[in-house]
Amino acid sequence: MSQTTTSSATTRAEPFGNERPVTLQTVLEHNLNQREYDGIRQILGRNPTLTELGIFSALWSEHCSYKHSKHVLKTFPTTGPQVVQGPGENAGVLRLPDGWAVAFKIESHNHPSAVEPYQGAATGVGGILRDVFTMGARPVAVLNSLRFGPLDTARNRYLFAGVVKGVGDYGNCVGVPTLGGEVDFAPGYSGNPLVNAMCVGLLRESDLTLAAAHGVGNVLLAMGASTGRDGIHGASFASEDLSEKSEARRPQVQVGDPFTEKLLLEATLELIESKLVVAIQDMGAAGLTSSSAEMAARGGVGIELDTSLVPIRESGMTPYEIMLSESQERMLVVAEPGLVAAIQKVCEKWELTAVPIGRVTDDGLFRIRHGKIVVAEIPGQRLIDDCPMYSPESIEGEAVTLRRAGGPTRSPKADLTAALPLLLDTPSIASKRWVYEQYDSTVQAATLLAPGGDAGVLRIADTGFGLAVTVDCNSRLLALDPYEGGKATVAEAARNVACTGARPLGITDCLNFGNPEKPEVFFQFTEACRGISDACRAFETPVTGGNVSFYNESPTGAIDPTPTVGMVGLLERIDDRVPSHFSATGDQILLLGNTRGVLGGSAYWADVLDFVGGQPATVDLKAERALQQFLVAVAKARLVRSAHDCSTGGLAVALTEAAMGGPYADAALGASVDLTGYSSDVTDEGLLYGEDGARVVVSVSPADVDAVATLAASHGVPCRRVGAVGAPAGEIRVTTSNGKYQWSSSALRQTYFGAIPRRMGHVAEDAAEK
Amino acid sequence: MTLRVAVVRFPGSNCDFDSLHSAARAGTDAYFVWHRDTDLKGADAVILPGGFSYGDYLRSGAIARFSPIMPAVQKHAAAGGPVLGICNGFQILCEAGMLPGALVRNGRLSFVSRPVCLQVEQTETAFTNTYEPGALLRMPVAHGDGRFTATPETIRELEANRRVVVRYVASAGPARGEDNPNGSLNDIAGIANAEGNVVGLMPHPDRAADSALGNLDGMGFFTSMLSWEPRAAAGR
Amino acid sequence: MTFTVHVRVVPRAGVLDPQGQAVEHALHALGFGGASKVRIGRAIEMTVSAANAGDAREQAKKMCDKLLANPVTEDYELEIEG
Amino acid sequence: MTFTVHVRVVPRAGVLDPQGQAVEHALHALGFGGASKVRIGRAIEMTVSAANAGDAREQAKKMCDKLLANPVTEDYELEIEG
Ligand SMILES: Nc1ncnc2c1ncn2[C@@H]1O[C@H](COP(=O)(O)OP(=O)(O)O)[C@@H](O)[C@H]1O
Ligand SMILES: [Mg+2]
Repeated sequence: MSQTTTSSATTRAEPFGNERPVTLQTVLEHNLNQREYDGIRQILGRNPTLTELGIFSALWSEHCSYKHSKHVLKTFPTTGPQVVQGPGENAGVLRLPDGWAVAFKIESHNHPSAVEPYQGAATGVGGILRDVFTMGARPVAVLNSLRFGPLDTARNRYLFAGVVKGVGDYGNCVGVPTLGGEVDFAPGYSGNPLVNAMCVGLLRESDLTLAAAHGVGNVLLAMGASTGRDGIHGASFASEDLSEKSEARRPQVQVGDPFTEKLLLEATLELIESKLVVAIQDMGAAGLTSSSAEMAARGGVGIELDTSLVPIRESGMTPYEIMLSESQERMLVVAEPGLVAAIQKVCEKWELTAVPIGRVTDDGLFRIRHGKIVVAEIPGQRLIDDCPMYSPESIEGEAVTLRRAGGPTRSPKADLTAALPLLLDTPSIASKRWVYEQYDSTVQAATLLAPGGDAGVLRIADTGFGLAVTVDCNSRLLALDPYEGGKATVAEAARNVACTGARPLGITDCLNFGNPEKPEVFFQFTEACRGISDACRAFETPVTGGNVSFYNESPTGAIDPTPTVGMVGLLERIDDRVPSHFSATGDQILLLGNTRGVLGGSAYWADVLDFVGGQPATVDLKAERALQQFLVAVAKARLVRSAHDCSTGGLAVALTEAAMGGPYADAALGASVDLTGYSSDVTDEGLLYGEDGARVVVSVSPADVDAVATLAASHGVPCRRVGAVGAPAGEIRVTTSNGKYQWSSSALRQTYFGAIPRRMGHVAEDAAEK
Repeated sequence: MTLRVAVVRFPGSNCDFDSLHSAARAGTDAYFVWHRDTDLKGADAVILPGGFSYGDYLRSGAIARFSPIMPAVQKHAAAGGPVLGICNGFQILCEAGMLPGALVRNGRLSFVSRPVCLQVEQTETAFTNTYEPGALLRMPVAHGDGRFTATPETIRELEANRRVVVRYVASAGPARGEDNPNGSLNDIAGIANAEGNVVGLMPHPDRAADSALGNLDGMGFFTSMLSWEPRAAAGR
Repeated sequence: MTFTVHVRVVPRAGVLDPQGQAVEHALHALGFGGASKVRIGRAIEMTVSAANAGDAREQAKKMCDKLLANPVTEDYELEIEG
Repeated sequence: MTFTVHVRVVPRAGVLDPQGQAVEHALHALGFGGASKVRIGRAIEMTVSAANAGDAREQAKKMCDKLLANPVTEDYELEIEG
C-alpha cells in the first residue's frame, strides 16, 4: 500500500556534475507547461534537478500519463466473465478453455517511424512483443495496422517499403508469425504515417505475472541489452507535432536487435516458469524511468536505483541520460536477493546479463543515485498519480458537417462496370500480398488461416481449439462520423472474426488522433470512444487495454481519426474453421443481412467519383450481433464452405474477392449473381458499391441451402440466395432489375493482386526520399 | 528400440519446436541438444532447425557453424549418420562446408513467405526415401537468404550425380517466375551430399507434417529417417 | 575518363550495431581476442565516368547523400582510384 | 599497439549481385548516369591490437578466411591504418 502523503514531502537531491540549472526555458523544452511545473515544485517542495525534470517530463508526457484521455478511457467497458486482466498492465488477458489464457495488446510507433521507417517499425514490434511476454505469455501471433500517404509520391513509397521491411525483419527473426494486419492510404497521412503493432500471446492462466514491485529489500536488476543514448526523450517526442524540429532530433533513432529480443523472450519465460522473479517489465517508452516508477507505484513501494551500476554502451553517460534512454531489448526485474544468482545463471544460458542496479524500499520514494550522489528523490505515488489531467473542449468541425451533408456531382466517370476494376486497383482495397509475403506467417507451425482472408486463425497445440485475430479501422467513416465510425470499426473486427467461425472475445485499441488541444480533434476522440464503447457493450467484447497516440499532425494538418481495434476470438473446434474464398463451382451464393445501398463515406464515392463525404450507414448493433452469432452457429454446424464480409467497396468487391480465390489459388472462379429480388428503389450503384454494415457473402453446397436459410431465420438474420459459383477463369456476372454487369474474374484477379507491386517497382530509387 | 533424433538449438533458432514435434509425430524419439553441448547424446540422426541463429548477422549460418556442438555433428555425418538442415539449418550446413554452395540474398531482395511447389528428384537419401520419385509437394518457404548459388562446376557436379533432392516447380511443369521464390540456380530447393545422408533444403517440411494443419506433404522427410539404409557412395 | 570509387557506409558512432557486436563475440570465441570495436556496414564499389578525380568524388558524394547512405543512422567515406 | 583495420568484402566477380544491379538502376533513374559496375558488399571496421602493422594484417587475414568472408561467393580486401 502507498506510503506517500498528499502534503508536499520534503525530499533532497543535488545536481549531477555541472548540469544546467532548471529554468522555465528548460521546462518548456521538456514539453511541460507552467502549471505542470508548479505542480512539480509543489510535490518536491523545491525546484527539481535536471534529472528530476527529465523524469517528470517523461512520466507526465501524454504517452505515459494519458493526461488528455484517461477520463475518456474510463468509460470503456472493461469487465466480463472472460476477463482475467483488464487495462492497467502491460497487456490485457482473456480466459480460454482448459486453463489457457490469451494476452494481447496493441501499441503505436508512429513518430519514430516517420523519422526512420525501418528502425521505427522494427522497434515498435519489439516493444509490443515485450509487453506480452513480460506477462508470462509466449507470443504466438503479431499483427500490424499501417497508414501512409498515397503511393504516387516517392517519399510515401519509401516510408511504406521501409516500415514493411522493418516489421518483417524483426518479427521474422524472433519467430512469431504475422497473422494479419491492414494498410490504408490517404492524403492525411502523408506527413504522418501510422505504425500500430499488435501482439497475441498464450499462457496458462496460473502463470500470469503482473508488473508490480513487492518486498522491501528485494533487488532490481537490469536485464538484456546495455544502455546507450538511443531515443532519449522518445516519450515526450511522441507527444508533440512533427516538424522540422523533429528532423533535428534525429539522433534519437533507436536501433532494434531482434536476436537479443529472442534471447530475452526465452530467458524471460524461463525465469517466470521457474518462479525466480517477483515482477518483470520491459523498459519501453521512457525506459528505466517509466518501468521502475510504474512497478513501484503498482506495488505501492519505494525504490532506489544507482545509475552508476547500469551497464552502459557509451562512455560518460549522465544519470539523466541513463534514466531516459530508450535503448531497446531491456527488462527490469524485481527479485528476492537470494535468487539473484539463479536468475543470472538463466540469463547466462541465453547469453544475456542481469545486473543489480537498485532495491525496493519502504519510504515510498523514487530515489535515483549516481554512486554516492542522490540526483533525484520524488514521492513515487505522486509522480504517477499527480500528473494534471485535462478535459479539452470538444466541438465538431464545421467542414465535417458540410462534407456529411454533401454528395458527389455525377460525372461521366460513373460507369458501374469500369468502377469495379478501378476500385480493385485502389491500394487501400487491393491485395496486400506484397506486404504479408514479406512476413513469416507460418513459423511455429500453428497457422490455420494465413493473411489474405478475413481474420488470421491459429491452433493452440495439443488442444482442440484455436484463436482468430484481426485488426481493423475504417478512418474515412470516422472522419465523417466518429461515433458511427467507432461502432463500425468494432463491428467490422467482430464480423471478420465471426466469418472464420470464431466467437469474438474482446479487444485492444490503439487510438491515433491529432492534437487533442484542438476542439474538433477532441470531439473526434470522444465520439469515436463512445462508439467503440457502445459496440463493445453490445457485443460483450470488453476493452482489455490499448494505447493512445495523439499529436499525429504534420504541416498538412491532423490525420483522419484512426482508432485501430485489435480483436481476438475463440474457435472452439479448429476443424470448424471457415475460409473466405469460394472453393467449388456450383456452390450456392447467399447474401446475409439487409441491403439498403448506403453510399455515404463509400469507397465508390471517394475513389470513383472523387467525393469523400456523405452520411455513412448507421450501424445496427443488434443486427451485427445476430449476424456474428449466426456465423458461429453455422460454422459449428459445418454448413458453409466460405464466408466473407462486405466492407469497403461493398457487395461487388466482397463478391469478387471471394470468387478470385486466395493469394495462391491456381485460378479465379466465376460467379453469376441475380439481385433482381432487391426492391428497385435501391439503385444499382447502391446494390453494387453501397457499404451497409452487417452483411456477409457465404457459399454453401446446394444440399445445405435450406438448412442455412432455416438457421439464419432462427437467428433473425436476413438471408437471400443470390447466385452460384462459376467455373475456373469464368465470368463474374451480376444482374439487377435495371441492368446487367459482367467482368472476367481472371482479369480482376490480376488487377487486384498487381495494384501494389505495380506501384512499388522502384523501391531502390524511392530510398532517395529518406 | 526407436530412432533417436537430436534437434540442435542454436541461439536464435525459432523452428526448433516445429522440427522436434514433426520428428516425434513421425515416431522417432526426438530431443533437444544445446549448441554449447559437445556430444549428441547417442543420436541416430540430427536435425539443424530453421530460424535466425545469431540473428543471421554477417551471413546466415556463418556464426552458428562454429558452435561447440558442430564438431560432433560433422563427425556424425562423416560416419554416415543422417543430418537434415532445414532453412537456417541448410545455410549452416553450407557455411560449415558439409554441403556445397552458398545461400545468398533472395533475387527479389526481400524476405519471401509463401507456399511453394516442390518436386522430389532424389529419393535415395536419408530424408526422402519414403517419397515416390517425382512426387509433387506443397509446403511453405520463409526466408531472406534462400538463393542457392555455386560455381558452374559445382552445379554441374550436383546435377550429374543427381544430388538435387527437391526442385521448385509449378503445380504443372517447370518453375516459371514466382514459382522459384528466390532465384536459386537451376530452381534448386534442396541438395544432398554424395552419400545421401546429409540433406539441406530451404522450404519447411516441419510446417507441413501435421494433419491438424491439413498438410502432411513434409512428413516423409521425418519418416524417411526410420527406413534409411546407408549404402556406399559407390553403390549409387 | 573513368574512376573506381569505393564507398564505405558504416553505422554512425553511438548508433547501436547489433551485427558488429555479434561478430565481435564470434571473433573472440574463435580466439581473435585482439579484435575490438567491430562495426559492420556496406561496401559499395562502382565505376564513375568523370572529367577528373575531383569531379568523380563530387558525383560520388552526391550519390551517397542522395541514395547510398542513410543520413539518419550512417556515415560514409569515399576513396577514388585513378 | 592497436591498428584500425578496414575490411571490404564484395561478391566475387561472376556471382550475381541483384542488390548492386538495383542500386545501379536507381542511380541512373536519379540522374547519375555516370555510375556503372555497381557491386555491393560488406564493410567491416575494427581495432586490432598487434605487435606491428604486418602482424595486424596477418590476424585480419585469418579472421577473413575463417569468418568474415565466404570463400564460395566473396572476395575481400584489407587496409591497415597505423
Ligand atoms: N486506448 C486504450 N484503451 C484502453 N486501455 C488503454 C488505452 N490506452 C492505454 N490503456 C491502458 O493504459 C495502460 C498504460 O498504457 P501504456 O502506457 O500504453 O502501457 P505500456 O507500458 O505498455 O506502454 C495499459 O494497461 C493500457 O492497456
Ligand atoms: Mg509496456
